[in-house]
Amino acid sequence: MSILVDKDTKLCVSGITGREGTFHAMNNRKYGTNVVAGVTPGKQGQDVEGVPVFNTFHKAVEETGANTAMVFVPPRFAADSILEAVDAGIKTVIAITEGIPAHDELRVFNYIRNVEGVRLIGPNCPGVLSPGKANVGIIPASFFKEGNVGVVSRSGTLTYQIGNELAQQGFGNSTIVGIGGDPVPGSSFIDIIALFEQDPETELIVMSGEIGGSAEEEAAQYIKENVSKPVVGYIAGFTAPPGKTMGHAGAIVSGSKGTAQAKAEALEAVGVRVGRTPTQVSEIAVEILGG
Amino acid sequence: MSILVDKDTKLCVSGITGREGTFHAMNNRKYGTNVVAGVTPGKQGQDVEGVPVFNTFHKAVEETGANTAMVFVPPRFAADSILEAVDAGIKTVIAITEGIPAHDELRVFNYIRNVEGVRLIGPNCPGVLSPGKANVGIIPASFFKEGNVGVVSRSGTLTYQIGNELAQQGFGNSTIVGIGGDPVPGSSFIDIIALFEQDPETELIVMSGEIGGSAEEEAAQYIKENVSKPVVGYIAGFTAPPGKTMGHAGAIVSGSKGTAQAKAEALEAVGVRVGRTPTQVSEIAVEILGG
Amino acid sequence: MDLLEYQGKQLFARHGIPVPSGLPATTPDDAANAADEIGYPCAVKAQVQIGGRGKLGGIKIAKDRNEALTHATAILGMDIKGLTVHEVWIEGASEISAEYYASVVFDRSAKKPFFMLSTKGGMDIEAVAEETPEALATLHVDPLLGFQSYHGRKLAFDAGVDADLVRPVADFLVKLYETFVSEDAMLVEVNPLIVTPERTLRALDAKVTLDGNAMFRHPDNATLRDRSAEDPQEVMAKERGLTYVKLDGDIGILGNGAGIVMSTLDVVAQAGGEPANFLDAGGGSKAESIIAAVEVILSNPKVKAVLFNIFGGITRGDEVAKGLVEAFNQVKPTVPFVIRLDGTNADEGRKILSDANLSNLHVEATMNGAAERVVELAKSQGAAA
Amino acid sequence: MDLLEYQGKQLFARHGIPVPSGLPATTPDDAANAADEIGYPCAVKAQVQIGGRGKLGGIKIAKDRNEALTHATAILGMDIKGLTVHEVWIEGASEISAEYYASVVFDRSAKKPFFMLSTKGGMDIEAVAEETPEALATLHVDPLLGFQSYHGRKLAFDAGVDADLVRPVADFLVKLYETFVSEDAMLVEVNPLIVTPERTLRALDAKVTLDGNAMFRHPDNATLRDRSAEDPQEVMAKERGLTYVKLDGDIGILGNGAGIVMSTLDVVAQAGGEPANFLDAGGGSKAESIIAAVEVILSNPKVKAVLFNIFGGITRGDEVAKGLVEAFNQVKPTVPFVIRLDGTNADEGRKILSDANLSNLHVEATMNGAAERVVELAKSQGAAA
Repeated sequence: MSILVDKDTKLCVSGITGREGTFHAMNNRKYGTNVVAGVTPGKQGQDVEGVPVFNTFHKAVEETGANTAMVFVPPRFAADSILEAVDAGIKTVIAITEGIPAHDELRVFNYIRNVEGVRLIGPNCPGVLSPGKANVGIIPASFFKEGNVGVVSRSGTLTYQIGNELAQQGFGNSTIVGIGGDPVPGSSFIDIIALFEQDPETELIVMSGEIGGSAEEEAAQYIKENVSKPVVGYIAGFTAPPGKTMGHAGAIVSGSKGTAQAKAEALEAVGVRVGRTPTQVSEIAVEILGG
Repeated sequence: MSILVDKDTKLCVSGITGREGTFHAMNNRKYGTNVVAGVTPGKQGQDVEGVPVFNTFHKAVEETGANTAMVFVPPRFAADSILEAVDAGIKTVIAITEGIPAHDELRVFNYIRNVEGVRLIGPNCPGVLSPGKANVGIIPASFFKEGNVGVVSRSGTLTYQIGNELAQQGFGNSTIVGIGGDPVPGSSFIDIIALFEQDPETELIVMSGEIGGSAEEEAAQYIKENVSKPVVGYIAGFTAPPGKTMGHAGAIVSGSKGTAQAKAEALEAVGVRVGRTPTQVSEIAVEILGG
Repeated sequence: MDLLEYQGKQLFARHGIPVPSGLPATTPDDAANAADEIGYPCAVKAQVQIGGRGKLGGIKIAKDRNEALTHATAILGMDIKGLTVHEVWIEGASEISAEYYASVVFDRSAKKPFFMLSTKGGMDIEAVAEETPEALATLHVDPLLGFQSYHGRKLAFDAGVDADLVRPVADFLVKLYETFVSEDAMLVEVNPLIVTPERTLRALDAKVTLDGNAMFRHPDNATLRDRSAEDPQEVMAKERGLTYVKLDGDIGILGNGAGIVMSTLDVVAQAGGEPANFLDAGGGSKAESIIAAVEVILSNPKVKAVLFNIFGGITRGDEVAKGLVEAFNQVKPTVPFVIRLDGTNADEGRKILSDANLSNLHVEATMNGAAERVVELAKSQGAAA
Repeated sequence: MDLLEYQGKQLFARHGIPVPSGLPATTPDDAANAADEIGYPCAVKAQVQIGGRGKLGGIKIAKDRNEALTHATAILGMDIKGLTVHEVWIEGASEISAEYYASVVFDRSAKKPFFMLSTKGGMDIEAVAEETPEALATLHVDPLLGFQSYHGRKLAFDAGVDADLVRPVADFLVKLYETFVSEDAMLVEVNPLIVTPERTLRALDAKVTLDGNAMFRHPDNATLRDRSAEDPQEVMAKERGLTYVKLDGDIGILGNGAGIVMSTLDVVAQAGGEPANFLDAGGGSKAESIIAAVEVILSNPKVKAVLFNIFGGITRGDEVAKGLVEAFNQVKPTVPFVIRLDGTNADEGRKILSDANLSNLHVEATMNGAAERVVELAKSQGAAA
């Protein structure tokens, strides 16, 4: 097993006819993901290397049974595309787009939290990879193999870095989930950790956080109360100066709360071991699971 | 037992310091309803014949444990008052106010349908009476006594008429619910019938509908699939000319659907006997329950 | 409140919905002057809230001032399905290459705004729904989320709108929704929504129903009137805060609450009578409104007998009785009245009536009994008349 | 994007929030002319996005033109906590009978807008929260439902606002929320929100942070700038589409993605080095942006060594390598570079680098190894310098 994406995934890509959209959709298909459709308004009837394009998500779902969406459209159209996918009945929406206005994210999130069974990953995230099963997004899949470590991370490249460190120690991954670093992510650490807790294949959970916000502190509380599997943490941004924006909107230190130190302490207080470098994370994993 | 209001009701009245608000709040209290608080912004610290007044619903709930709200404020303030009551944690809101803008009702309804456990009765309704237990609203309680017939009606005075006909046949009522005739009622026939179905005291359900909309047709479908107790129907408006507004916004006949005839037929098709006059309703009740 | 076509178009224009330019007129001369200003050819359109006016001669094209004058003279004052034309709307004639249909209504069942879009415009939408359902696209909008871009695209694609018009139609629908929400409308309908030879969109007709309960937010709209639909009795009732609908029969009806009035109409009809009106005196009816109601009911010369059916909740029986006594004193009705009085303070009310000892007033104990009595009285009056 | 006080006030004024009238000025003469226009007494206020400017001499009251000139001369160009004052704002002095505090921020955790209102204005709100929490009222707003009247009343009553001001404060908060939403703000803060002796409200200060991602909806706002906070390197980076933050150390850092850059800073610090900057070249970094990034990093004269840490996803290692080779050709750096290249097309990238045979470029296999190497190189450079 794995979480979110697997062999049952039927992917519909919004923005498939764009340059990046085509590239990554084809890349995902090459990996083995079942890419069944694309959506680009006005281009119904065309296809992208054999993947049929539809005007609307509704039509795509009707014709192909798509159950997962990847959103790759420019930021000003992304919120609309996510809502369209949800309205069309898609339950797993993975939004890669970076730079969506925060108020758009706020509206999308507060709307879909009332829609039964829908899960949004991202926006501004690298996607979800279940090695050997399916890759939805831009994670460079060739560096990862099947295994028992679940990874959830706010940062894209840091995800690869940590995944790679684990791989060098011989670990594979059940699923790697980038939840994105935006102010209002569709899924939080807690949401994904809860899925890993339920996933029989996952034996160790690695969470990679960063400065800003309080998602890591909330995750610590959740882990204490609900998680039986071992969790290893990593926090980026010990050296970041307070009050400076670091690219991710999420990476703003506000007062004492939100610092890397506070987050690491919150996790350690509930028994989560926190690596100080990506390499240390993999070393801790060896200690927990054996080499 | 009974539904919606009973001896556990702790009522907070919004608009209690208005003339009508005071009159009916005191009337309800005289009947035995536990009126614990009132809300009028700026009048905290005052009392209305011993009932303490608060600035906000939140304060009223905090201080008195109010669990039910009656909204009696003018139409332009009513939607806000309903939302405030819900935000303060009140689960049963009974809105008497007539003349609330339809778009306000639309927003209120679509908001509270996502708030767990909240039930709105009305607006533009006479309220809810559980004879012998509690009266919340403007139903003239002295005409009704405890018993086993549950009544739900879109129209206020028609509710009294039908309740009175039943009383003359010796029947009492578990609860009498006026759901109101506005375009977007907080509770539908279906919602109330479902409660009566679960209520051990109710042995017969009387529903009184009228022309316009499709609430009665939907109720018929629901009854067929979900209701084991006998239901007697009544529909007003056989003589109403099509296309004319009859006071209630609900009473607009649109095409063939929504006529009294169509509604009566829909109910009869699922085995609900429909009285052609209020008197007939009580006669049918006698046949079903025995005189 | 139903708006006239031109009032609806003015509302549309406020929200950026393209409409032909035009001017209203209430006399043939004003119409001809308006036509001069608009230019020729122009359409002279009867302003009545009823479908099918075109076929009945309510819309004519004028090529010059003379024709504008002739058409306006013919149309002003004409009767269209019972409505008198008091105003015409003069607008530039539009060239039409396609006719669409678009509307937003209040769906009571789903409790959401409901959109309809069709590429078969210019005809009855119910017929379209029946005959070519594939040309009719529909969807609901969550009122908290509002109208999203994809809603517009989906409607346009589903209805089969021409590819070049998908985006303009979607933009049009955004504005239609904005009008619906910000004007507190219960219905906005554009039929036909035309496509011009230049491939632009234009609302050639406008049907708008506003929510009377929301008029406090729209003082401008509150002043709009549709004189064509104004029955003198209904105007009189409205001014007095009563809900009155004129019907064809001879038995005047009054009750407190729409439901009980409708039920009373039914019971009177079952007893073989024909109601002359629907009159809801409302909850809490006071003496003054009872007097006003009696005046309104009796202003209809067809009325041969009157039935009051009161079951008091907020309404107090003694207040109704006082009002009725006072009305008898002031109006001195010549037709018989039947009253059935129940509910709050009914005993006091019945005592007031019995003390007043009014001739021609009959008190009945039940609704059915009162209905039978009033039918009987109306019939005997009819025989007498 | 953080706005200056006066930019925030202009935004407020657009939404009907009462602010003192004022004028911005960049020279003492302009300031004096502005003061003449505003009238005396007036306040001369340094425009920098940092708290406590009053205590540091950044706000002065002028009684006449002479004083205005003197104060503006003193304030313009002054350094306030590392920020240079390029502009002053001249506004009419306000009489104050009470100071409140009001703000709306984005709550990431609840994922809803969050309101704070306090009757203890004019001081640090965190101190209020700690010392007199009963004077601080807070609540969340559902962004789909929007700000309701009761929200305003509840905040005002809970914060203990004077009875006569409950309604005005609630109205003020409505406008504050409208500003927050319609301007796509991440924060709007008014401290102090003053009560004048005439019992009216006025925003005496304004702190507004706008969402850079939403600027396409606000072309007017996109032109606003805060020159006081502009570091020349940061301006240069911004113009080239790079996210760059200057730090105090001597090791230039570049990575692809904010997370890996932050992690790189940490690893360098752990290896005993001091980063000179944060630079995120972003996903999909192309050759041109690598060249631009090298220029930005090296424009900081403190930099003694540079570390590139790349783990390619969208970013392709060959593109990064090509960019770096080209940058070496164009910029001819005199400080050593360390690069760690992994991920997509990393092998191709490493081949390009090795073929180019650049002196002063060190390729490392791991992030930790690269960090140690660059620290060592910076230290040896330091000794050499």
